[in-house]
Amino acid sequence: MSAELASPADPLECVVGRMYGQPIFDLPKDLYIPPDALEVFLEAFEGPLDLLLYLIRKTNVNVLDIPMVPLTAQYLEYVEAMRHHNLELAADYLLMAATLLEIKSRMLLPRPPKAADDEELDPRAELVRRLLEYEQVKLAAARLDQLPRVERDFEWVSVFVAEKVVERLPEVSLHDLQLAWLKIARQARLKRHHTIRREEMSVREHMTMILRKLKGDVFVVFETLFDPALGVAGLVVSFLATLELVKERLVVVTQNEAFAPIYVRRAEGADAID
Amino acid sequence: MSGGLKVQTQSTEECKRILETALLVAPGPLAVTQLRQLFEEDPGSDLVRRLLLELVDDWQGRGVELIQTAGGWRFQTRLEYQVYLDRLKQERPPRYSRAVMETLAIIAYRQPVTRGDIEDIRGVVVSTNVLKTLEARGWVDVVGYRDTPGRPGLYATTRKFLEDLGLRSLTELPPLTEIERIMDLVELPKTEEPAVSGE
Amino acid sequence: MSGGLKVQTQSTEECKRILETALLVAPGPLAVTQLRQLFEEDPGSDLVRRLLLELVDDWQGRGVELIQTAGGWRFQTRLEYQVYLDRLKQERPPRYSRAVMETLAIIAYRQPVTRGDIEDIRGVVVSTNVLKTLEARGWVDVVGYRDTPGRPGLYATTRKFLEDLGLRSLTELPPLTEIERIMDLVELPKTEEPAVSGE
Repeated sequence: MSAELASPADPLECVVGRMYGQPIFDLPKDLYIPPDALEVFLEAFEGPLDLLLYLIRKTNVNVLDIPMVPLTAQYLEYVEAMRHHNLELAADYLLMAATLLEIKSRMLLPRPPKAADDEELDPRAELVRRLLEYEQVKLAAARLDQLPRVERDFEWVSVFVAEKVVERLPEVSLHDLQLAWLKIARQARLKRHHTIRREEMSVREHMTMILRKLKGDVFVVFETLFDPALGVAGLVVSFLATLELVKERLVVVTQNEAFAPIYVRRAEGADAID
Repeated sequence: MSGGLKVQTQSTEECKRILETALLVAPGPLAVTQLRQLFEEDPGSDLVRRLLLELVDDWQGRGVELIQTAGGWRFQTRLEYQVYLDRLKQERPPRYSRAVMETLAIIAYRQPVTRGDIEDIRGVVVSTNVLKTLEARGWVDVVGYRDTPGRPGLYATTRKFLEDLGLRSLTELPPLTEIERIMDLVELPKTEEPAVSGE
Repeated sequence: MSGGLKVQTQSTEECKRILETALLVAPGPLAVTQLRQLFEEDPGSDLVRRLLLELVDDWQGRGVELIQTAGGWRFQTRLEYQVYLDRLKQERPPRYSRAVMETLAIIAYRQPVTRGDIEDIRGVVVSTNVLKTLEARGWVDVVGYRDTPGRPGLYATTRKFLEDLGLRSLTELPPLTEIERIMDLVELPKTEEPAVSGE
């Protein structure tokens, strides 16, 4: 067992100090810590494992062959110092003290000859495993902290989106329209109220066109309702549309005498004159 | 705390890059006085302004432009790109209610029709909102009034309706005969089967 | 409703401008599949990828770079510019205690882990605040419950954790290998030494 643990070590030599760029605490060569600094000193440790790791690394002993006697003694001195200064001592520290004492005593005991072959392990093995696992996490945490991190080391680009406030309007497709009519027709059939007439769409379109031309309370000369550019078929459809409008009493056609100009007017205009 | 190079040793090109970078990440517009704070040594407002104008030029023809607002300078997207950016939004497109769609279909196929006609066909009262929705969209309007008591308005579809649905004329609407054929197919079991089983 | 030009009529240069604009405004990383949705007609992933690599080149030497993170592509500032950007900040970004960072490391490297697992490894009680800090930052969350008494929550890192650290996946975390080698050495005495000492 190495007795190196008690020998003073330069704090800069310890692993803790190297990984974090600077020593956590400028530890005095002996165990004496000024009372007002003890708290600060202990705050630098994340728990008993961290403190143990510090004590081991500081003296450069082999972590795989920890000298339990001096380590336990040194650890207990820290715990005692903490108690002495009425510092709130986490239960974890006391638990570790008990563990260290137990390991130390087991190492002092002679090994039972039978069990030694198969199941008896080095009493320190579990402690070593925990220390190394913790050290691994500690180093990983330090490296994780060094990774470039948003807001600390870089920023996300976020350009303002200029938007015209446009109300999103539903889109309607011909298929939607078809489906709507399908529902209406089915409904109508079920009720048998209505027979849906099949009608030339173009006639109804021209009815609308003629009504649009008749906007306002004016008489329009009959012939002007017809656009020769539509061709014969178009003219026929326009004429049919006019007849339909008359039939549905949507327009009024007037002619004062035979061969006089024929005038067309929207039906509602008639009220005003009557 | 490496603290950046001094302004003297920074090229104006480097200053411009710093301004650009700050403006690209800023959550809001940055005033010239704020932009001057970016540098260890104040480059002065004249230089900052000059570089901002250079940046405006540099960003010509891109999807993003540097503009001056009340609060300062900021990068923002050009409106022409909104159509693309909108596609990234996962919002589902709004849909019209069944009442609106059926009313639209009736007006489209049976125009000109009064509200009463629509109600007769649908067998339910048509709410004013339904017609207002379609009028506001610019898809239907009143083209006249029927000479019956109350002189109800006659609704018809507009040119905008045709344009928005990509039609050249109403004759390009799916023919009703076809729709009814579909309907017959759909209804076949309902109407035919009882007859078959009844014989 | 002008609906953008078709891809065929869009030059690849224009496509690149659209990609760039979307990436500059996006609140998070954009995956290639999302970027393809920008266009009325899908340009295909090959073209999008090619243009992304072109954009990476285009932005060389600027304060901002286009990078690929866990969720996709994103523009972020180069580390060298942070010293300038920090001068505009009202508040410092949070610094995390060793307790927070060690807890994060355990969750990152050993996930999914319970609070008990974390306490076992660190040898101290994990305060609720530590986990709350990490959850509030959106870096860890509970992904399930271990089927043991008390059904403790299992913590894992989130995609935001990867994104905020500029990682594409957990495999890009700094490797633990060196210490694991030491751990292997530790196992050796466990099995070998008793035999030796038993002689």
